[in-house]
Amino acid sequence: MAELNVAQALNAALDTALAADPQVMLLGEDVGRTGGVFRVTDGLQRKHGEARVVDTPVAESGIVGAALGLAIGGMRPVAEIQFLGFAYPGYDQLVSHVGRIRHRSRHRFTAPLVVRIPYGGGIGAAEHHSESTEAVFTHTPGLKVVVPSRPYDAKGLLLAAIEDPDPVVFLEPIRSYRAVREDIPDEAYTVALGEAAVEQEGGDVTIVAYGAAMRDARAAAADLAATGVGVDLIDLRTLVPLDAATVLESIEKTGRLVVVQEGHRTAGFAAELAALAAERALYSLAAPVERVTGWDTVVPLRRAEHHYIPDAARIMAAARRALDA
Amino acid sequence: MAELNVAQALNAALDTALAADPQVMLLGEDVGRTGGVFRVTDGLQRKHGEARVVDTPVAESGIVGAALGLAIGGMRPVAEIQFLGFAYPGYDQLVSHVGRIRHRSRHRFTAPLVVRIPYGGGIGAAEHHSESTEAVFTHTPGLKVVVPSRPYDAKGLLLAAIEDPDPVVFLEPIRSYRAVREDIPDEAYTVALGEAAVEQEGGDVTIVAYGAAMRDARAAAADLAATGVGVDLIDLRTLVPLDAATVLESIEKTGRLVVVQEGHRTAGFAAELAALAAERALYSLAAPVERVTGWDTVVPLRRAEHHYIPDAARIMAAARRALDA
Amino acid sequence: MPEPLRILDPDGRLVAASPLDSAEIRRLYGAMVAARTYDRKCTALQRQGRLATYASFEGQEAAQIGTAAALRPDDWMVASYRDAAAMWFHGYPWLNLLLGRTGDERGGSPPEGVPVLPPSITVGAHMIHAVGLAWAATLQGEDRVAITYFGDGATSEGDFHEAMNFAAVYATPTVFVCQNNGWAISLPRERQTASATIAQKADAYGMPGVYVDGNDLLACHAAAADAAALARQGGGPTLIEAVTYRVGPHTTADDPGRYRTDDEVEEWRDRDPLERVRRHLEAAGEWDPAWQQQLEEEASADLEAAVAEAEELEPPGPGDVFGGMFADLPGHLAEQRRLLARDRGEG
Amino acid sequence: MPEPLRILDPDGRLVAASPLDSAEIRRLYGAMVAARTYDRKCTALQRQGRLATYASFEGQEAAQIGTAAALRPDDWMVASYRDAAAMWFHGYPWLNLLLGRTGDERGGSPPEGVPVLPPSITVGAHMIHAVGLAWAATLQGEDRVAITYFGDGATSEGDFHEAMNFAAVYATPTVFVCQNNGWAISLPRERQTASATIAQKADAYGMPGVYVDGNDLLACHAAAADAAALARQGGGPTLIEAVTYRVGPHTTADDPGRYRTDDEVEEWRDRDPLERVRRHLEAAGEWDPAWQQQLEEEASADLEAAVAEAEELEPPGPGDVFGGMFADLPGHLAEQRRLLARDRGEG
Ligand SMILES: Cc1ncc(C[n+]2csc(CCOP(=O)(O)OP(=O)(O)O)c2C)c(N)n1
Ligand SMILES: Cc1ncc(C[n+]2csc(CCOP(=O)(O)OP(=O)(O)O)c2C)c(N)n1
Ligand SMILES: [Mg+2]
Ligand SMILES: [Mg+2]
Repeated sequence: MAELNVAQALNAALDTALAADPQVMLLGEDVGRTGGVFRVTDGLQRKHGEARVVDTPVAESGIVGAALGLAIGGMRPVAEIQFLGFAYPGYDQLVSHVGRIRHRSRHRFTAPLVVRIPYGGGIGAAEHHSESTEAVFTHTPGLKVVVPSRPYDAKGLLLAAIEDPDPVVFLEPIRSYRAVREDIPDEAYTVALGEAAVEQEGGDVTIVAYGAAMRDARAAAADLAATGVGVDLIDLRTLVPLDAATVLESIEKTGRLVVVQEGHRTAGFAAELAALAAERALYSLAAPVERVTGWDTVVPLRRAEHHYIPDAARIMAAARRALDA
Repeated sequence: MAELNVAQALNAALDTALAADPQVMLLGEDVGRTGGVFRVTDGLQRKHGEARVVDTPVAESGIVGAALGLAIGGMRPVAEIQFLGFAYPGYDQLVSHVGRIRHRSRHRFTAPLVVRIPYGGGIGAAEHHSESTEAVFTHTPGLKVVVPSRPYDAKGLLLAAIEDPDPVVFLEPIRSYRAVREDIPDEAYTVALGEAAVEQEGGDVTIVAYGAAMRDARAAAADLAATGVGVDLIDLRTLVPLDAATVLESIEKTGRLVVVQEGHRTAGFAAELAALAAERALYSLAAPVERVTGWDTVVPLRRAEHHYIPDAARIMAAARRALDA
Repeated sequence: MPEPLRILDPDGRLVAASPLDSAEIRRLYGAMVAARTYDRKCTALQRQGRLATYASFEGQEAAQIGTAAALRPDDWMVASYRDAAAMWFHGYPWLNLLLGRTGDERGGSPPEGVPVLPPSITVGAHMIHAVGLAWAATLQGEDRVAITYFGDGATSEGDFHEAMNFAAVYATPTVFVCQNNGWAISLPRERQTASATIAQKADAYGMPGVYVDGNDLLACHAAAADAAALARQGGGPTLIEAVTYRVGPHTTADDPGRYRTDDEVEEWRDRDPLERVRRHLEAAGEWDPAWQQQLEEEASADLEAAVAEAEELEPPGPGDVFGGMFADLPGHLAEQRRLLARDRGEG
Repeated sequence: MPEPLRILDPDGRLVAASPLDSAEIRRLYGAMVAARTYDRKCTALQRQGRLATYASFEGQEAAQIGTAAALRPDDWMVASYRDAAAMWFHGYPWLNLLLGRTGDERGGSPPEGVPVLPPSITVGAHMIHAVGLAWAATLQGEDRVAITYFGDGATSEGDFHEAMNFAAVYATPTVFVCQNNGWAISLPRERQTASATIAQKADAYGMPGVYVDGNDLLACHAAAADAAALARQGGGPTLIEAVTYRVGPHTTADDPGRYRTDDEVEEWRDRDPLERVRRHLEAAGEWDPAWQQQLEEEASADLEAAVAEAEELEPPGPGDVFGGMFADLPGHLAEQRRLLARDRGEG
C-alpha cells in the first residue's frame, strides 16, 4: 500500500507491466530521459533500459504506426502522445489501421497496444494543450476508450488496458494528475474495462461524468446531497465499450439525467448518453436531459478558460433545473 | 436550365466560381488532367488553366495546409480530398489550424476555403472508400459542415460555401453523384448554409436525414405516405450550423423522431439530434427516438455492405416502431 | 540521372555477373508468368463484374518477384494494393488475393504463419508498420527483416518521411522498395517531387539509397539481397528505387488516355520484364514454347481453382460484420447486431 | 560534418566580407540586445506567476534577427513559439507576444498589415502555411516571399516533408529556416534523425540546402538574403539549417538537468551570438558600455510599458470565447453563449 496520486499510480502500473511482461515497452516523445512532461514515466528508462522505454523523434503518426507494427510483431507497446492536441497527426493511423487490422485480417493480425494521452484543460496551458476530443475516438471503430478519474482506477484500468488483446486509447486527465491521493496496492490488479462505477447513490437525479470532470461532479453531488438531494453519481471510467446498463438503471430510478463532459458540445459523448436516454429510457425521463459541456469553440487560454470548462456551479445549476422541471 | 446530376451540378458550380472570381482555385489529387476520379472537376483545368486547377502530390495534410496558407494569403481555395477515408492525414490541419486561425488571430487572419470530400458507401468500393465520419467534423470547432443530397442543392450549397468567409467541409455523397438529375439554372445561385429543407409534410412522424441517406429516407417516406402515414421529411443539408428550429418544430408537431445516419452509431451526428430532442423537445416526444445508423464497425466491403448501410426497409421499421409506441 | 543498377540488359544479355543460377532464374521466370496470368485474369473477371475494381501490376513483375525472392520465408512483408505478385510469391494465396478483390474481408486472413499483412489500400501509412515489425523482431532477438512496397506517389505522404526516419534512427532491419512506375494515377513522377530520383531521398535519413532498373529481375534481386543482408547484420534500413512502369490503367476504373500517350506505354512494353528474362533463358537454351505453354496452363489452372473456391464461399453475414472488430464481441456491438436483426424482422 | 557558412568568427573577427555596413550591424546588435532583454524579462515574469509557461530563445538571437533582417517588410513570416525575436523584428509587437504568454488570444492579432502569423504551438504543421502564403503571392503576381521558422525536432514531422515537397514542386518563394538548437525538449539532435545534417535533407526535394553557423549574425543574414533573393526571382525555396543552441530550458516548466550537462551549456555560452557581434563592433570602435546600457534601458522601458498595457487589459469575457470562431456568430454558438449565461445565473 502506498498513497499515490494519479500520475504516480500510472507510473506504478507501467513499472509493474514492464517488470511482468518482457513484451511490454513504452515509446513516445520525452518518455525516457526526462520521464515525460508530466513525469508519468519517471525513472522507468533507468530501471528497464533504453530498449524498452524509448524516446522517439517528434512524429506522432510515426509513434502510433510504429506501435502498431510492434504490436502485430508480438510486442505490447504502450505509446504516449504528449498531449491530446498533438494526437491528431496520429489519428489516421488509429482510425485507418490500428482499429482495423484485426477486422481486416479476420483475427490473423492484432493490435494489443495502448496509446496513453494526457487530455483536458484547467491548468491554463498554451493552445492545443487543453483538448478534450474523446468523442472522436469513441466514434472510431475498433478502439476501446478509457478515462480514469482517480488513482486507484488509473492503475487498475491501465493494467487492464495493457492486458487487453485490442487497442485502447487511454486518456489521462491532466488536472487530476496530482489533485488527489489514494491508497494503492503495491501489487498488480486490474479494474475491468467496460464497467462504470456508481460512486454515490440517491434517488433524485443521475449525474454521469468521467475523467477530469469527475472532480467537479463530485463537488456538485456533495453540495446537492448536503441540501438533501439524492444523487446517483456515475463515473463511466470506460467510454467504449459503454456500461449502458448501469446508466439506464439509474435513469429509470431517478428520471433525471445530467451528463457532464468537458469536450465540445456538438456530437460529443454527452450526446451519446442523451441519445441513450431518449431511445431506451424515454418513459422514465421526468425532465429534459441536461448536458453540461464545453462549447463548440477553441478551448480558451488561461485568462478565459473558466468560461469553457464545466465546473461544479454549472453542474449544480443543471441538476437544479432537472429537479425543478 | 439543364438537367444535371449531382456531379455535373458540382462541376457547374466550380466552373461558375472559377469564372466569377480570380481568387478561386482548385487543388487536389487528380483534379486537373483527369478531372477527378468522379469527374467532378472534368474539363476545368483545360478551361481555367493549370495555375488555377492544380494537380497535387499525394499528400492530404499538404493539400489542406497549403489551402490554408493560400486562403490566408487572399485566395479562395477549393481543395479536394479524393475520398473521406483519405482525409484523416489532413485532419490535424483542419482541427488545429483551419478551424482556429480566425479565433487565434481575432479575425486578423481568416480561412475562406472549402474542402470537398466524396463520402459514403453503397458502391461496393475498396476499404477506406466508403467512410461516413461527418460527425468528426461536426465536433471540430470553427468548421462548417455541409452535405448536399440533390443536384439543385449541390450547386447552390457549393457556391454558398465558396462565398462563405469561413472554412467549409463539403461532403459529397458518392452514391448520389449520378443517381438523380434535376433542372439546374445555368446562372449562379446560392442555397443558404444552415437551413434545412422540409421535403415533405405530415403530422405523424419526423424523419431527419442528410446526404446519401436521403434517397433511402425519401423511399421510406413515400412508402409510409402510401399507407396513409403523415411524414415530415427533413433534409438537414447543413450539419454545422444546424437548423435546430426546423427539427424541433417538426418534433413538437409529430412527437416522433427517426434520425437516419450512415455513419458509425456511437457519438454520431444522429446522437446530437437525439440529444436535441431529449433536451429541448422532451415533453413533445410520444415515442422513444429511433436512430437508424451505420454500426460501430468498419464499413463492410462489397459482399456485406448491405448489412451496414441504413436502407429504406430499416427506416420503415424504425418509423413503424415509433408510430406503434 | 544516375545509371540504374543493371545486370540484365533489355535484350536479355548479362552486363554483370548473375547473382542467380539458371535454375533459380527459371523458377522466378515461372513466377512472373504466373503473376501476369493472375493479373490478366483479374482484369478480365472485373470486366465481367465478378471482381470489384482491380489495380493491374503489369510491367512491374520483375520489381516485385525479384525483390521478394531475396527474402527469407519468415521475413515480414507489408505491401500495397498493386503488389499481389510480391505477396503471392511470399506465401499469400491467390485465393486470399481474389477474395479481397471480390469485396470479402476474409481475403485478409492468410494462412497461419504467412508473414504478409493484407494489402494496404491507403497510400503511405503502411511503411511504418514494416518499421515496427522489424523493430519487434530485433527486440525479440530474431534476425527477421521486414520489406515494404510502395509507389512513387506514396513518397509524398508525411508517413513515408516518418517511417524512413524511424527506421534509420532505430536502425531497424527494414527494406523500403519504391516501385517508381512513372505515375500516381494521373500525376507523372516528375511532378510528384522535384528531386531527380527517389533513391536520393534516402540520404535525408542517413540511409543508403539504391537506384535500380525495375524491369531487370536480376538487378532487383541483387539490390534486395544486399539490403536484406545488411539489415540482417544490424546494418539498418535501405531504400530501393525500382524504376519501372505501370503498363495498364491505374485501376479498372481509370482511363489513362486522359493523361498519357500510347507511345509512352508502347516504349515501356518494349522493355517488358518477362520478355527480357525469356530472351536470356532462350539464348541459354533454357526456354522453349512448350515450357512457356506449360507455365501458363499451370497458372491458369491454379487460378481457375482459386476463383471457383472464392465464388463458392457463402457471402459474409452480420456475424462477420461485427465479429471481427474485437477479440470478444463487446456489449455495444452485440446490441447493434440485435438492432440489425430487429430491423430485418429477425429479432 | 561540413564546415558551416561563417562570416564572423567566435572572436568577432571577419573571416569573409561582411554583407552589412557597420550602421546596419549596430542596428541588428541593438535588436539582439532588445530581444534578449525581452527573453530574460519573460522568464522573470513567469517565475512571478505573471506569465504562463515561457520558452526562452537565449542563444538563438543571431539566427532569428539575422535571417529576419534579410526580409522585405511585406514578406510573410510563419514562426513558432520560440521565435519571438524574429517575429518582433518583423513587426509583431511586444504587447502581442506578451499577451499570448499571459494566456490571452488577443495577442494573436497583430496590427493590420503586419504579415506575421501568430506563433505556432504545434510542431511541424505551420511550415506548409508559409508554402501556401508564398504560393498565393505568386498567383497574385506579387514578389513577396514567405519565411518559416522551425526547430530540429520539427523536421521529424510528416508535415515538414509535405511542406518541403510542395514548396519545391510548385517552386514557391519560401525560405525554410531550421534553427537546430541541439535539442527537442530532451531528445538530442543526433537521435532526432540519423542524417549528418538537416541541411542535406533539402536534396531529397531537389532544393538547395545551406548549413550555417547559427550564432553568426552575418552568416545567417547572408544565407537568408541569398535565399530570399533566389525565391523572389522565381528560383523557388531554400532550406537553411542554422546550427545554434538553446541555452535555457525547453520552457520554464522544463528541467534540462535531467538530460544534458552544464558543461555542454557553458561551451555554448562561450559562443554567445551577441558577444560575438559586440566584440566585432568594439574592435571597430563601434561599441562602448554607455551605448550598451542605453540599449538595455530603452528595451526595458519598452517592455515595462508593454507589460503594463497587457496586464491592464480586461480579461477576455464570454464574448471573446464565442466571438472569434466565425465571421458572424452562428445560431448554435449564440445558443451556447445563452446556456453559459443561464448557468451563471445571468440569463
Ligand atoms: C492516403 C491516400 N490518399 C489517396 C489515395 C487515393 N489513391 C489511391 S492510389 C493513388 C496513387 C498512388 O500512386 P503510387 O504511390 O505511385 O502507387 P501506384 O498506384 O502508382 O502503384 C492515390 C492518390 C489513397 N488510396 N490513400
Ligand atoms: C505536433 C506536436 N507534437 C508535440 C509537441 C510537444 N512539443 C513542444 S516543443 C517540442 C520539441 C520541439 O523541438 P524543436 O522542433 O527542436 O524546437 P525547439 O523547441 O528546440 O525550439 C515538442 C515535442 C507539439 N507542440 N506539437
Ligand atoms: Mg506510381
Ligand atoms: Mg530544437
